[in-house]
Amino acid sequence: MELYHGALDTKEIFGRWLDEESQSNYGAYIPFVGTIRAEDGIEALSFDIYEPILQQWFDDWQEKAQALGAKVKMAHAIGDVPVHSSSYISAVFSSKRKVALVLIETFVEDFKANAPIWKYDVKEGQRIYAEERSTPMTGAGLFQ
Amino acid sequence: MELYHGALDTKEIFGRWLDEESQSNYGAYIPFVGTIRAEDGIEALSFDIYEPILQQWFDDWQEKAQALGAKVKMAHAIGDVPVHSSSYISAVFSSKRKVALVLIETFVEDFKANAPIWKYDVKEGQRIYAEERSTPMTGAGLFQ
Amino acid sequence: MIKIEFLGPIGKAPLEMEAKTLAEVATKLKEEHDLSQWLDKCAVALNDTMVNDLTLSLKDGDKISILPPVCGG
Amino acid sequence: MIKIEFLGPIGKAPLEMEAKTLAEVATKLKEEHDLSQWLDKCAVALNDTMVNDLTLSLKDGDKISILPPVCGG
Repeated sequence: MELYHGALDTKEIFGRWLDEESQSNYGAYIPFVGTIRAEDGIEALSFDIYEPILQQWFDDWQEKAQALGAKVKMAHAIGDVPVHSSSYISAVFSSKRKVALVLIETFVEDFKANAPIWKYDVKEGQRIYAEERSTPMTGAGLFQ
Repeated sequence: MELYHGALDTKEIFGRWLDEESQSNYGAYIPFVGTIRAEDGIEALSFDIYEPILQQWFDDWQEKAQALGAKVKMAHAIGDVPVHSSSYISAVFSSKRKVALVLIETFVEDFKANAPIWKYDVKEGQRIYAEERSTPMTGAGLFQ
Repeated sequence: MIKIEFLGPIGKAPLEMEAKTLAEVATKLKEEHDLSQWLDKCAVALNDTMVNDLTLSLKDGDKISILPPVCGG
Repeated sequence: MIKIEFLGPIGKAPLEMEAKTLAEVATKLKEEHDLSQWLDKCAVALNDTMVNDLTLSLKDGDKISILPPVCGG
């Protein structure tokens, strides 16, 4: 798991991950690249991350992937990421095409639902919590 | 759609596709990279392609993708591709994450089932049709 | 004349024949012994468009392609 | 002493309190008016592990994290 301050160097990460697994004999490599869309007049998005729990979440997924003979990788930005640049890359490697296709979907969807990352719109230099696009984590409401 | 003689330059293709769509305001970019696995003592795989029907198949998918506000891209190798190098890259761009995740799966699975491409194992310089891994296309048996 | 080409691993030289429908082509191809292992699993294209209807009529110069099982990727 | 930290957009300084169970912490946090809009949609971690059981007992030095709705990617 890799965390960066500011936008990701998408090509460097894609190429390095490819090289890291070039002798691992995986047949399928599926990255998911998330890029900041220009909408609602935002200049950038900004992210807070709570790393200890993100690392646990990622380690749990690595175990699930290993049980399927697969591997997952992930990179995410901390702080401001300008429009049209990338804030998030995850990837699955697997010897089997179908395993890889199912895994990238469940991995990315669980990431959206349960990775401890908070998103803010940046407008005129102000950081505004993206409350309406945010999702309570599994188990939310324990203290209500 | 891009066809190359021999192994694909995976990093060049990934980066160029990223650049081509850098101002298109897509939020999700999912490439699928297929790499030749070392197995059964093969030196390489080799591919025949019938381009006119592959182009039609691809154009039909581009239309389906456009109807969803998405775009597909594809590159494939012709001839021999050595073990541990890439023969196939396809990709989906979409503004919506879920559209992209579903589309890459259906696009790749239909590619495996219906793209007019024939695969051969290369062993000791001999080209052997990969009959057992091949699938009759939709509508096969019309002349039986 | 109708031209028939055999793609990928079939490894058979193109044929030319007279035929008015796809059904007629099918009948004539079944007489070719080196195709007996192929026809039941091959798909068919007419002028580079996949087809699925034996009653389609043919005209002079049409091209038929015989596509064996595929495995791209 | 138990330490409670509020993550992401909650923007509240950490608290310290005495408590023997998570249920006790919940009761005390409900008295904090600036949390009223948050608690029903926040998840809870104990020493950086997500938890889902109010009867868990606590010991001196435990750290509780309050995690509001997320949106990575």
